[in-house]
Amino acid sequence: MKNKYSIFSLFKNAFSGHENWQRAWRDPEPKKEYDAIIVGGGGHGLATAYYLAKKHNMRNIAVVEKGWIGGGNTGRNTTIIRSNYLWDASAGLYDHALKIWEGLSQDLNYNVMFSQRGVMNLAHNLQDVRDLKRRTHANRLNGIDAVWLNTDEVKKFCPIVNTSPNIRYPVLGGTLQRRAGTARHDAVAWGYARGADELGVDIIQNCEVKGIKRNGNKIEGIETTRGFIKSKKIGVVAAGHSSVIASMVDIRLPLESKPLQALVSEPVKPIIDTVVMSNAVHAYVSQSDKGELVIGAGTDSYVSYSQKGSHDVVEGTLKAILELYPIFSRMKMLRQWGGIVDICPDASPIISKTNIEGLYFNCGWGTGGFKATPGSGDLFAHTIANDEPHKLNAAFSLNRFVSGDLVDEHGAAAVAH
Amino acid sequence: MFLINCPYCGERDQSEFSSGGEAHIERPKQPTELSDDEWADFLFMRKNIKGVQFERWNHSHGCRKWFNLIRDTSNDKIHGIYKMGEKPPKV
Amino acid sequence: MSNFRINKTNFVDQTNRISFKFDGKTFFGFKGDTLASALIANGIHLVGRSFKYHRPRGIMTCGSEEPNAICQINDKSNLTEPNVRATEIELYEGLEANSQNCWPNVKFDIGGINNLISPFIPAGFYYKTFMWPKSFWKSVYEPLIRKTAGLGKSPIKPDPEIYDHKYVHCDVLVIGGGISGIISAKLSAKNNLNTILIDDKKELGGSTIFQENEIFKINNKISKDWLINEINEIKKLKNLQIKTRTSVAAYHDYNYLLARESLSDHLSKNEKDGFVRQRLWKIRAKKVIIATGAIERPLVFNNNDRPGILLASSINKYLNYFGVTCGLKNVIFTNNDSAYEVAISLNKKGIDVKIIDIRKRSESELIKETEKLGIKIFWNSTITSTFGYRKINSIEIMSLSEDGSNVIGEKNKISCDCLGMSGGWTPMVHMHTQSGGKLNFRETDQVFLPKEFSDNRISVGSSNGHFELDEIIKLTNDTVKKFLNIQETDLDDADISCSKELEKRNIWLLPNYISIGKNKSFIDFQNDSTAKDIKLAMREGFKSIEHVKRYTTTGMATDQGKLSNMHALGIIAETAAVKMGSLGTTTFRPPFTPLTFGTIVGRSVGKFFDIVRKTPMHEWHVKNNAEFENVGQWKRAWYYPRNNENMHQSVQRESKAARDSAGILDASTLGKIDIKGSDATEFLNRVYTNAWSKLSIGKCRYGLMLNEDGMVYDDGVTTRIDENHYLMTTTTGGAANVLSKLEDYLQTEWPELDVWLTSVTDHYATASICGPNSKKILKKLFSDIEFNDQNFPHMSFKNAKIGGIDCRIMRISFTGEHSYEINIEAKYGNSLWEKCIDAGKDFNITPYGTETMHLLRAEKGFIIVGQDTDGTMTPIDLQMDWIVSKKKYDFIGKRSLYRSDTMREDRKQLVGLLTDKPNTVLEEGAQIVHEKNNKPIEMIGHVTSSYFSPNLNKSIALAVVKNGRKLKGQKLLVPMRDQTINVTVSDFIFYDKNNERLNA
Amino acid sequence: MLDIKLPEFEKKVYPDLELSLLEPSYKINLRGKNRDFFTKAGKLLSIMLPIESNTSANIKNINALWLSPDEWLIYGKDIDKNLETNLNNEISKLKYGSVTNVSDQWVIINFKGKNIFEVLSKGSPFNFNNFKGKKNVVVQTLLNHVDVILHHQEINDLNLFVRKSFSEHLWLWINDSSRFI
Repeated sequence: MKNKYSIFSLFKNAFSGHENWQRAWRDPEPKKEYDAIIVGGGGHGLATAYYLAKKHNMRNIAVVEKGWIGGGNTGRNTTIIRSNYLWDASAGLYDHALKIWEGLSQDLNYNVMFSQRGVMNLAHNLQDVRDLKRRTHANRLNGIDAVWLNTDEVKKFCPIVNTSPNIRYPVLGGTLQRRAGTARHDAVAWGYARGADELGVDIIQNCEVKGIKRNGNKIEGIETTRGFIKSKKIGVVAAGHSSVIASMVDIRLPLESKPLQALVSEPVKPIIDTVVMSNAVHAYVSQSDKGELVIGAGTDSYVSYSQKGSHDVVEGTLKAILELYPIFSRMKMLRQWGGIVDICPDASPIISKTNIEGLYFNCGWGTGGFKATPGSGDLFAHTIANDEPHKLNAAFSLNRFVSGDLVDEHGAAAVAH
Repeated sequence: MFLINCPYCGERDQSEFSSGGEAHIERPKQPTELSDDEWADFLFMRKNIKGVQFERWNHSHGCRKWFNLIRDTSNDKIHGIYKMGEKPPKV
Repeated sequence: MSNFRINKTNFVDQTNRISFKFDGKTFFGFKGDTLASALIANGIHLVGRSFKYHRPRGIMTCGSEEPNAICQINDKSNLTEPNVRATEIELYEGLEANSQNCWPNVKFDIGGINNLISPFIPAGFYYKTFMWPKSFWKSVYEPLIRKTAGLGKSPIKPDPEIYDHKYVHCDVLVIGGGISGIISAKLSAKNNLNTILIDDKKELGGSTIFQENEIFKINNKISKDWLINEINEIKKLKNLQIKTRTSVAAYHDYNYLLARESLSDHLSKNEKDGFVRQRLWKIRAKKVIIATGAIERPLVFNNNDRPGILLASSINKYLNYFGVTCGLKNVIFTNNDSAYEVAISLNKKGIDVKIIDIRKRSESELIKETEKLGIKIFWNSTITSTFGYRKINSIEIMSLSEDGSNVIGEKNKISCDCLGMSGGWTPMVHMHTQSGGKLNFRETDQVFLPKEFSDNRISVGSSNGHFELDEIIKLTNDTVKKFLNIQETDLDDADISCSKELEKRNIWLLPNYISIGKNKSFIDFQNDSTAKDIKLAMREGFKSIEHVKRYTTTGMATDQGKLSNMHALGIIAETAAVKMGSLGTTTFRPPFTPLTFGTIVGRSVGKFFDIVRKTPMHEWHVKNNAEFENVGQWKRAWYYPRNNENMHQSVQRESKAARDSAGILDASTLGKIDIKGSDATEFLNRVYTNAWSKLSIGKCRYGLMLNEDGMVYDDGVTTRIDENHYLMTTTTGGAANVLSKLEDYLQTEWPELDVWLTSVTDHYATASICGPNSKKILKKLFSDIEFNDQNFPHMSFKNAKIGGIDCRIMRISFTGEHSYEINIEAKYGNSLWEKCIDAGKDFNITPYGTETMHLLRAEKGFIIVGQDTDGTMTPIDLQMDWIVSKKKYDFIGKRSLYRSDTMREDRKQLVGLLTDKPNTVLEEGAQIVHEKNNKPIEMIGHVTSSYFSPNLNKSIALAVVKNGRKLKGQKLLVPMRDQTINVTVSDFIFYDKNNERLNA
Repeated sequence: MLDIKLPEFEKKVYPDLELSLLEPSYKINLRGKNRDFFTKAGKLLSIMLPIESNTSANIKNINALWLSPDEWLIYGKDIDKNLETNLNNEISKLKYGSVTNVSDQWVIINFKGKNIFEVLSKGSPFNFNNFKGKKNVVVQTLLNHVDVILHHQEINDLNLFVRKSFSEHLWLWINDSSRFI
């Protein structure tokens, strides 16, 4: 049994110079066989393992990660969490996640610093207004908190936004979801890892999948850099690398992996206490608990696994930032980085069985996967455990690309990211 | 920013070009003969290769010509360029 | 206040006195000083507080690696800037700087309390607590945490200064103006290569330029004198551009580099007027030579963070470059020879200095000289603690055990007012790794070095791990010769003398008798992470360097770990007893030093944020009081308020006039594509859903374009001008994309088609005149044309002349009124427009904007792609079955219309909605339901367009509704926040169903 | 009569740089690839269309710019209107290619002086190092994110083509950038 984290445990350990803390998770050797293996030790993968163990009582499972857990998009995103999506299916999925976020720190006994400081989406042209209002109405009827703000209300809610009518694309209003916000991305991976480990899940880092063994239409296990591991169920949660894993069983997915960049400024005293996103003037910004402005840039248009993007994207993003926040002109970019995001044609994810028995895919989260982490893990765990999707992820099957029943979140009013 | 050697205009900055995704996915000549799965395959399914990929680029802010480019998507190194309709060079 | 300026140098102009303020107090320095050197000259070391524990901190370095001395400059002015390094600010008259992260002031800081409770707030403590009670997180804990956030303050006023961008292309770029950079640049430029040499300091020369020790000689000149001579020579080379005060921020693929040139930050307010502040150079180099040098390492021991503790080499620079001594009683703590140069310098200037060396003994020339000068050296010793709150006043030292894992013998206290530490040197491999280069680890002195050179990128000098003068010169010369294939150079037989380091000993975490849990050995000074934190992280199972870094925040401060990353790695390696080389490094991410947002954005601010596209009639609209709508990058007249009408009133007036008599719209923004070639007709058959073969010359036809996924993509009217000549119009927003999409199909899928596309969007101005009197107006304008329905029927066109100028008249209508569009060369657009207005005077011709256009077309049930469609609507959904040819074998998107989902009968379909209360206007975007009491409530569609129609005198709306085709006449609900609106599904053509007005 | 309305760009002088409007001017877009096309075009223009990429040919008042292997821009200050008619009859009508009047599609801004490329380099990623020293060279590239065609007709004398609707914005940008070369 792990020692519980609390103010008291902190005090107790203080007197021993913090030399008696336990490992947050073990570093086990892979077993010969597991009841299920999750490929990918990001937030989604670790959450999947955690819920498989916790809710479906599967304890003999492993998470295999080619690098270090949380080292992919989990540790590279701008940590925005919201559920104000347009279509019922998406709203259901993301709000399911948001509800779990609201109790996650307590459930994991790990403070993921989920901060419900609100997310505001700005409208800059008449079609933006129509689209965002449409989305707000849909959210309201779906029981998701979302309100429309006129320009003055936008200014009131976030005074540093440039709401002058004289800018190139004036702010015509916006939507606000108060329950939305941010969380500490690393803590999410570490919290789930610690929780899963405690339930007996083996977290195996530096273990890259090299091949998938199948017998006819049945999965038999995975070849890894640490040997062959047997399992009848494989759940792939490899984000940008999903297509690479899929190619091991000659599956092609409706995905393109593209560079997504983000950056932070030097830390400054609190200046913006919410998350502001803009689609037309493409920029979104929040401020971390450390004081850094966290700024999300866009994706490049070409496929790349290099974890680098083009400078024009960063320049374009900061251009937009200075249009909306001229006071940031003398702030400095401290660090810039790139991730690899797997994007579906309809900008919605895939949480689905495949036509191979025992092989499941959770991918296509594009630029917005972090917010869904708990929900994605929970629903994927359900799909794997029951070999059947949960009603909340039924719409996100691979088959929708054949039938044409897409969940088109960018054709509609979805905000990029 | 890549430096791309347009087969018509020569070496130019990436910002003059736009990417057209995976190359050699020919539009079916007789779409109506295809099953829904085959059509979905053409429409949506991609190799999305990590490694050497054949892709389409357009010199959209230059001569507006489309051409093919061979790029290693794991490090963005360009290994070759050839015109539409030409056989890809060996890499 | 005692003056520590003890030395005259060529780099500081001691005749040019400058006054500045620090924490509100006025001080004096000289031209050539940095803020840091000026403060030290005034005896000020305490300049800031650390991030977490608020410990007093002093100036520690003299460069961009400075972790402590960061301040807010020119606070409260619109030129303020947070987190600026005192070591990089060139002093100018009137500079005001303040220490950060302390309250009420840097000497007495309440936050200092954190230092006392530090045992309770180890690395990552916040992950372990602040969870109960749940509600407290939002109300109590997080606000508390956020209070502590940040260092300096964000500016709150807009930035008055100008930032510029410039692209530059060169054969060779040399990064770093130290000795190896200067050698490289000279070789390159003399070899007729167009070369750029960049250095971040205000002049070239690196650290050699103030190197006075006689042991280091090149061709019998003291290295300093030799270098000064070289600098003077390269300044004469014509194909060498030298950029000082310029720092390379990022090294991207394909040798694309970004460098920030600082043009006026060193000038006082009145001097800088009119100057560009910073210029971002976007550099494309065929070859790059990295000569970025190395950074000295601190040593990690208990209380190694007090003010007065500096890097040894920095003490040297302050002394010999700025002429300032950091202390009067100095101690140098080192594990290598380089620090002995510092001791010798101090001693020769008559300043007291002692040396503590963790090595057992060494006999190098430098050391011999040191001993000759009678400088006391404590061999095989380490510092176990330091004392002094606001400045160091003494240290405690002990001897090291044989293997260095422990301390032994007596504690020995030494008083001092300055401690210089040198843990060896770290090559600056940032540029190499940013460009994708890999690293090797060198065991002997524990450094990471460039593993391989590519044929367009090398590293030289100490950034390539060469620390001895002879190596630097010989190897730089050889490598560059090979790189640029140069045959011989005058350095080939240079005669170089220098001291050679003979002994090495490195201990990443120096031992202590105080347990690691209880001492404070800092690694990341700004973020306050200590050796203890690293060990805690590892104990908790964080093994990867990235994990440790993130858990302890080591290396994530504004210095990006320049001083801490190696020590973190070293301690991890020592603790886990693995080879350091096997751990790999953390990734060095751009920028090398923080880059101002303004610099990255350049001139693309304010009016240059984005392009503004204007039509030929734009000025007329402005003169006539138009409000404008942004449509893509276009400015379109939105409505024309008269004597302070609001939009609604204007639109009601405009749309009434258009139906009752005549209205005129500027339609110039519509995309226009000229299509020529023998296969033009076949081409249209393939790109549009409807058939074109039967369209006769002189006729127009409406076309709908799909994506391959079957969803509506664009629409517009296309006119057959001639046998093989069509003019296609597209939506304003879609113009560019449609053209490139069509080009794509032509070039890649249908190369066999003989079709040529040319954009003529900007070539033509388009005036659209509609209304019952439009015909009369056109008659006045074109007396020679018969405007009767036989000669000029709806959906046809004529070539015409007006005032001798060719133009085209299309009789087409987007309003449902009898209507004409006149296309004329743009230069005549404004004149044509004014003629139309004149001709229309008697008919009260009324200019109307996009809003009225939207209303009129909605009355008529015409869709707007992008407003009534959203990428999920097929033509069938729009009830436009008539436009989808059943006969045609194929067209773009056809196959997708026959998928199981697209064939569903109950898809969302376009309908009309009438509110039961005719005056209630629905909100566009409002959702539609059958029944609002079921939970979950089922949304069956939404309102896409909605207006109050003055012509029908009631509210009308277009909507997409599930199974809408079958719901005509049914009652539905539109639940708003405050009320629920009752509506009835109707036909979506509200006005003139039988097109009587069109053909009138 | 209809009046001509041109962009109101009055001549501007900066250190070693002179900017002026070169309108109205006549512009024709030519598309084609077969032999007949080249011979016809050559005959009517009395110059061979340049086939070397990024080059131009000119005779008297007519310039022919290479835009792509099958596209050329013909322009000149005072070209006889019959040229277009003839090209149309001999090329378009006979299906050898296409001829399109684009006189008002583009606005020409003329640059003169040693600092031309200093200004262009502020907004264009194109490498002018060799271009600078050559006459009769052409490049299609971006300037401050706007599509432009640059025709370096004589050393330090260059015509910039920008789409009419973008021209006012780009003119402002060019003048702004010329302030601090």
